[in-house]
Amino acid sequence: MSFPLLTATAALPAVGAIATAAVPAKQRTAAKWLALLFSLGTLVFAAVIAARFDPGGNQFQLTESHAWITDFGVRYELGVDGIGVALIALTALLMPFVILAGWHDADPQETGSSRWRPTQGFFALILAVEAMVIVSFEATDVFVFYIFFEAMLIPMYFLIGGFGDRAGPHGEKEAATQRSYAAVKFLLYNLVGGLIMLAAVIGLYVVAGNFSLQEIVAARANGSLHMATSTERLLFLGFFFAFAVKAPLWPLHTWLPNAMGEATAPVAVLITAVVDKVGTFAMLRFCLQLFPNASKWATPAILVLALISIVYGALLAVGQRDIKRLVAYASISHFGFIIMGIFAMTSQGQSGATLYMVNHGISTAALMLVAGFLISRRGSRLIADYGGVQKVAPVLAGTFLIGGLATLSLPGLAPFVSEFLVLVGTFTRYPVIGIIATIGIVLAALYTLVLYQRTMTGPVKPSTEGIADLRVRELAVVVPLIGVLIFLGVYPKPLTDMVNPAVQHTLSDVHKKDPKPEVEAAHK
Amino acid sequence: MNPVNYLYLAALLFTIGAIGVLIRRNAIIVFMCIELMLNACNLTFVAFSRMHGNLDGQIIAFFTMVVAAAEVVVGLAIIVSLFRTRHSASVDDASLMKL
Amino acid sequence: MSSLVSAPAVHSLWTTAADPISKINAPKIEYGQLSPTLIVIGAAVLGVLVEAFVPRKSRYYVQAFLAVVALAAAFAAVVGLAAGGYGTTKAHIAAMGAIAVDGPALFLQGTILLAGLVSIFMFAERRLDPEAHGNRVDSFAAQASAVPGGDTEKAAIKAGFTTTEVFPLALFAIGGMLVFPSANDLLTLFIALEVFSLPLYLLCALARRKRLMSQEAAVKYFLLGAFASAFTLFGIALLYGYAGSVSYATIASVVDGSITNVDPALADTMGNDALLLIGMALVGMGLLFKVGAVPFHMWTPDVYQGAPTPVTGFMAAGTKVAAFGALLRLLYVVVPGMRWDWRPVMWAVAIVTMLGGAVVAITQTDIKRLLAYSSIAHAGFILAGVIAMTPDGVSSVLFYLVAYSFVTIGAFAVVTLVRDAGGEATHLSKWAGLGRRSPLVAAVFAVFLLAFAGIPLTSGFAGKFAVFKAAAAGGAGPLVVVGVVSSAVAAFFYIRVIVLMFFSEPKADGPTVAVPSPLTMTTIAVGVAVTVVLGLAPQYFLNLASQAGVFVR
Amino acid sequence: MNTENLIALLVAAPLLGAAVLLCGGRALDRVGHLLGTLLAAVSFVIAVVLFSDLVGKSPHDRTLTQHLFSWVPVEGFQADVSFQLDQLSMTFVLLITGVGTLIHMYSIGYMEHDERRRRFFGYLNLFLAAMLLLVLADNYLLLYVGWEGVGLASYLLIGFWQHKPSAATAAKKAFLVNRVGDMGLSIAIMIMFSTFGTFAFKPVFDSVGDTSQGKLTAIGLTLLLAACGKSAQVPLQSWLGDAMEGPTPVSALIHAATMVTAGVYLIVRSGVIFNGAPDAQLATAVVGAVTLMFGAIVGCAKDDIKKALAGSTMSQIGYMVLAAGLGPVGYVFAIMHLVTHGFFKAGLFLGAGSVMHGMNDEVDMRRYGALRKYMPITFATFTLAYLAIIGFPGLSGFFSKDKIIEAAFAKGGTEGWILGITAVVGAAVTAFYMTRIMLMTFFGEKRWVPDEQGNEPHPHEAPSSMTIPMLVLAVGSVFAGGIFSLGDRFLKWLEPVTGHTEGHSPISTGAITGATVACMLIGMGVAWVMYGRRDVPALAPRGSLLTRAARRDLLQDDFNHVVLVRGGEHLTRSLVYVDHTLVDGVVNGTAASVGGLSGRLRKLQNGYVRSYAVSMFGGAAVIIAATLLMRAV
Repeated sequence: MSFPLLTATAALPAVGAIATAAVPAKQRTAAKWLALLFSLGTLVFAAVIAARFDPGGNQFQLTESHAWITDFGVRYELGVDGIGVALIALTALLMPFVILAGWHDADPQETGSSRWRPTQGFFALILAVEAMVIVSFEATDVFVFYIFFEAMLIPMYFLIGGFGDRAGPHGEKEAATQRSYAAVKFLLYNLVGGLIMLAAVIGLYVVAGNFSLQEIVAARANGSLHMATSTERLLFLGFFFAFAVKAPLWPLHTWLPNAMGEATAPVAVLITAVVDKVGTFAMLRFCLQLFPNASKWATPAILVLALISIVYGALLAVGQRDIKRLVAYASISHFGFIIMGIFAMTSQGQSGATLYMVNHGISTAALMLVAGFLISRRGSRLIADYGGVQKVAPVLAGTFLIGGLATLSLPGLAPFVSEFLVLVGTFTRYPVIGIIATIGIVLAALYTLVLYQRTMTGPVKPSTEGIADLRVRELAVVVPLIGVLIFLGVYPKPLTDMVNPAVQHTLSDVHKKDPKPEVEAAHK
Repeated sequence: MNPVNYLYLAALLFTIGAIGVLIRRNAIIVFMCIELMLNACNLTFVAFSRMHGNLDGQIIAFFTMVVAAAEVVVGLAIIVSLFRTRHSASVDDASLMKL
Repeated sequence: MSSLVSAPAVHSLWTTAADPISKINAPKIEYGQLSPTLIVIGAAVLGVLVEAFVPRKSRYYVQAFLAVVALAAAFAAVVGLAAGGYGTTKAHIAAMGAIAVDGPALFLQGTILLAGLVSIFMFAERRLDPEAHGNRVDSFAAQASAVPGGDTEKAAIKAGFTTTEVFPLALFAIGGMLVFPSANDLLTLFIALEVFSLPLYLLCALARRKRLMSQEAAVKYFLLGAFASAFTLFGIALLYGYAGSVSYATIASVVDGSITNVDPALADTMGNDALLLIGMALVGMGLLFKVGAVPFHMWTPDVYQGAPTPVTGFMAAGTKVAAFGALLRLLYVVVPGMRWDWRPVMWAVAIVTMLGGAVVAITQTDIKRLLAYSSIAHAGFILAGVIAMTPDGVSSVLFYLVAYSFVTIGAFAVVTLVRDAGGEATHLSKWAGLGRRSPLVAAVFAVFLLAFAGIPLTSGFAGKFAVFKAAAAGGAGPLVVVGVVSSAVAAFFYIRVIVLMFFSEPKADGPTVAVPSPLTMTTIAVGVAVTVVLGLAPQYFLNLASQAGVFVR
Repeated sequence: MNTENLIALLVAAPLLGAAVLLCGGRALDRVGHLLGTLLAAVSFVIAVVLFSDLVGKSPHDRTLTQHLFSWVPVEGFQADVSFQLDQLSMTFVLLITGVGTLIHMYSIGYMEHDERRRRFFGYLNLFLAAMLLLVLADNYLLLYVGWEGVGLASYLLIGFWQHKPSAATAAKKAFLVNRVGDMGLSIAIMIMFSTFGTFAFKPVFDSVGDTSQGKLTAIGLTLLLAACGKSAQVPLQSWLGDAMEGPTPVSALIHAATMVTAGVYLIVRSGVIFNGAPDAQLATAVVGAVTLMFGAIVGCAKDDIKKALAGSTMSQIGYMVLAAGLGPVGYVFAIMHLVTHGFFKAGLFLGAGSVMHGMNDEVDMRRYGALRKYMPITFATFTLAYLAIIGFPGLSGFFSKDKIIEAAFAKGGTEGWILGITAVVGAAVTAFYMTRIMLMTFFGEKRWVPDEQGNEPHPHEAPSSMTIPMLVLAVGSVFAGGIFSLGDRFLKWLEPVTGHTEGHSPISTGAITGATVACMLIGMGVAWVMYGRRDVPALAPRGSLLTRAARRDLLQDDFNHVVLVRGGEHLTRSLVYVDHTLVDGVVNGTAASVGGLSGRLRKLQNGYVRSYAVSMFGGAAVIIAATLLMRAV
């Protein structure tokens, strides 16, 4: 039995979390560096996974399988397909930047009792989340996935509720209440989703007798496992509901703006760029593969919801006064695209959706983190408090603009590729929906450019005069992200090559084929 | 006479006891009502024992008496200590804890 | 007229009575297999003697030592029996059919003994309260009989009296609890019920602080408990009338009609289903009262709040385990034949219990009451497993009981630590910002709360999953859905406490966290350990439970 | 070496420049502008090399292709980064790099005093790269990249003086309106993919024959929408006027010579598709005709010299689109007019820029006058360009525009007449507003006044770095047309790509030419009467209804503002409300109601033992009853 690479990749940040938490109260900086080190280590492991993964090989690779809770039919089964690798890479890639960006977010301003160690806690929690996210990307056992899918909520909850931009619009006290409201809202939404999924998970056990994705899919394929249509639909809905809350899909989205608004920028990135991806990922891996027929049955409704998310999220983004909430609603719109791509059931759509998960993660990270730097300087999230920043902090403004352009998926930057793939993929099967979705492109330009114009351009406001340009640490966060954005925009091939086979597997499980072009083009 | 009637009587006593528990305020009396219910049970046991023609019922009745006695000991101890502190044995006064 | 009674029956009375003494053959008692119970009861009796003869100064140590040793020995005995195969192959009915020695019995006895052991540690804790007149004090009244605040009490405190009777009382209670789930006839059941209830009534009354509430709790518990046991007894009487015997086996065989040679003269009673149904309902009610199921739950919050916290923890864990054990045996051994009659009713009870407990808990403001309502909700979850009526159901319930009891004791142990001038600071508002003041304690409590909420990687989740799985497999799907919904509701108030502890600013006059002796530390540590282990690697215990999942007939 | 590999360099050179200049930091401030200009020049040289190479080949294999790498391969969806250089692209490449280089040079002088000059040149290079990518792409998706790239560059350059809110707004507006157009392009690509399974030029064009006309019409119309966005055609023209907020060289290069003509390129490039979709063609022609009148009218009313010229740009592009809408008859002339227009319109803008340069950036022509004395070179070049644009016989504009008008008539039928006459009238109006500009700027007596800071403008000729480009462009605007039409050189050059059919107009070409020239003269005359004989009032007279409408871009902006902006604001506001009260409210409501229920149930726990006993008793009763009932039923 070879070296358990997947387990190690997940275990490393977990160990890091414990180590960081154990650092004495006084050695804050040590804790920070420790956390950074562990996240970088994880990145290395993730790179190894990507390297060891052979796109041409079987669907799941680097698999590990050990008995865990035989009474529940649960095996500790890990394995990655192209999609999993892509998302693990994304997670591992973003973490160091998240940590670096949050370097000072958790420095306690009141030197309270020596036992209260917010800094250590902050970074430990981030690493804990990373560990759990990675496991849920690796799990090929529904139960294992579920466990971490749920457990993830707890550290996230403390990150949202425990740390935030200190100066809210109405002072610290109000900010604290807002924060805990946001945290509770986040937790309850996702917990309810999770518990409903729990019912479905149990149902699945009753029907299938075990939780192994591959076994169930195989059993369904060779007809040895039969699910009644109604059962399959109920189970599908149970699963999908949880993922739709996580993703989030309209109308289950309202926790996201609160959470992202109140949390510090790095945590907001953690939510939208990493944790929420588990939801969309799970739709692709579990909903479609476990319940192909039900998925097809539900597709029209889901596509409509996704479409609503796209337009609705974008419109609300336009209407926001708060930078972070704006980004949050933008994300809702983007998740609409992702879900649309997944349920379009075409290779373009699903590859596009997968790429979209990665690209959206990076682009949002870039935009949100720069926004965070801006907010940390001025201590306000309100767009109205800014203006003419580009004059005093050109680099900040420039990076912010690039982040924005990525968000509106400008060709040449990574998100364009994925967004276009999703649109094309949807169009080939559902032309009308595809066309309506393109409205999203225009609206995206609208909210991004309005945001940029109001904050960065125009005459310098007295309130923004003092703002300093990006520091080295902050540049170290932003520049690499932008680099990745450009690279993946110009040369996404490595990514697509990794994802395509996985998507083909999924599609074949769902028994769907790409619609053929009506005219076979001359060169084929 | 028909032993079944004893059953009816027992049931009646039991119900009276239960009603008493529900309506009386004085802890002691409430407690006595409970004793009444226990005795109703005894009567039932004996009656059935008679009807079935085996002794189990009668023996159980003895056990019940012992238990009842033990209950009296414990119960009175508690009620008395409550009475000492509150100078009232009304169960309605003892309602600090609610909601 | 007596003509209705058949002559032979009457004659039989005479003959039985008239038989010469020589014919009595001594009952055969398997002392070895009853050793756990005997050890505990014996120790309890010894404890009484200790009260009588050992000088007051050293009583505390002797009693504590005695109790601990007895429980440890009893547990060792249980393990020995289990290892000896009495849980599985050699399972049979001992003591002339009075007591069953089988898997569930041993498993639950083991659980009760361990729970009792860690609770005894809390009983023995003497570091939390500030010393009175230079001698350490535990959480029990100096002199229960003395009027609160009266001179006698002051004198007692000055003299450094302590109510060391709590140890023998606890032992008696545990003894009763040990018999309760293994009782194999209704009489034993009733006796055991009283044996473990009566000491508990007393223990409730013995709080050192807030004695008024303590006594009130005792009165309520006592009156309602007695009331309930009266119903139980009446039910037993009716069942006796129905089957002509109180032994489970006989009743069962009458229920499934394997005994047909009914004396025509008794046709109107023997095998009369009305008697059976009413009797079962009444006995069942008595047990449901003990597990705290709606609508027989109303004593729970008051008693949990008023009783001394160590007692609350002990009672919350022990009573539930014992009562559910008895309930399982009753339903699985005596009346499996008539499940179609009681199952719908139990469904209803389970549903209202789950929802009721969760919903009412939302607006609670006292941590002990909160935990009380949560225990009601959990009773509902366990009932869902009981209803499954499959071996899987039994083992899942057994597992859940282990998980739950240690979480509960641990949680109450933490409650004992958070104190202010008036003793334990149980009002939730006082817990605000605890996470800031002492993160460790808050974190531990958070772990327990998450376990209650059934968050994955805690024992709570494993247990909940087990019972729901069993229920769903047993065809109680809707029950699972209700359970899930009420878990969602329940999650809300557990989260509320966590929010309070971590995200709200500490109050200036907030409570302090007492540093306990190793005793309470052990209790809490065990609680955390069990919670985590059962959460991460439940397999071993699930195996244990599923091996122990079969009742002997 | 084989020349294909040079194609990538065309794009690479300016791209490198952009990268270096934008990331370079202050270190490069001193040499930045030179570097930028140099790289532009480099790609021009490469273009010339390639051109000579193409000319060397036989007309029908004058197509060079270069495959760089596979960009987005997803099953059937194969997007490559590969270039195709044929006569059409070549024409554009020369125009872009040539004019581009000139304007780089010009900017050196024009932006001299701007501390962010380095960045300006970075943006200019970025634009060149994107524009070249646009015309060199061999598939629509890559074209789309260039398409949006130029949009970005134009956004950055319009908003170059970001501290001016007006500039920032204009930039945003330009980008947004273009995005609407881009929707069209992306939908077009989607339809292509779902129809042909590809979106590369060659395979698509080859298989046009096998698909339905409906599909082709759909593609055509969506492409037209895209073209409208980029080329500021009605109804998406509104951004061009505001775009004049950008520095003048930008207006010259992007919003006159090159970028705005991308729409025409797109249509001509997709000629095969349009040929298969007559309805789309007609739509195109109509859009062109409408815009050429629209722009002309707007041009007549503006007092801001750049906005007036912007109006004229609109209308000239209208001509091109009209021509492109006429099909093979017009493609070549559309491109030809595009090129000549590139020369003289750039010349005009640079002239305007030079004027502003001398006048402290004053743009109101009513504050000019008599400038011919002060800036002779500018005057000379401006005049030549002016004559060219109004189609003065013998100059560039004459040849190209005349051909378009003929082609319009040649369409035949009523449409032919309407389009033709519109075109002719358009010529007249063009003559009018251009003459107006001439007169107001260079003739009459001086009307300028001190600006707010009170410093009197001292009109002076621009530095040579600015005048030289103007001279070059002037030469171009004089001779280009002639050279092109000498022996139909241009026609023969492009025909292999665009195809060409000779149009047969109902009336003789001579008559048309005569009419056109006559109209032109009338236009000039009227302008002379209105602005030459009387002197121009320093404050604009209220003017006729039409004039006032025209000043406001024929109320198009007002329409946008009321319908789109206001409506949008209301929509978003109400949605925000809905999200907060409805979507969120439902959830919070449920939570609240559960809480309320809890509060009510709580009351049952009233602390009285007896009531607890009652609940037990009742419970027992119910259970017994239930059990018995179970048995009964």
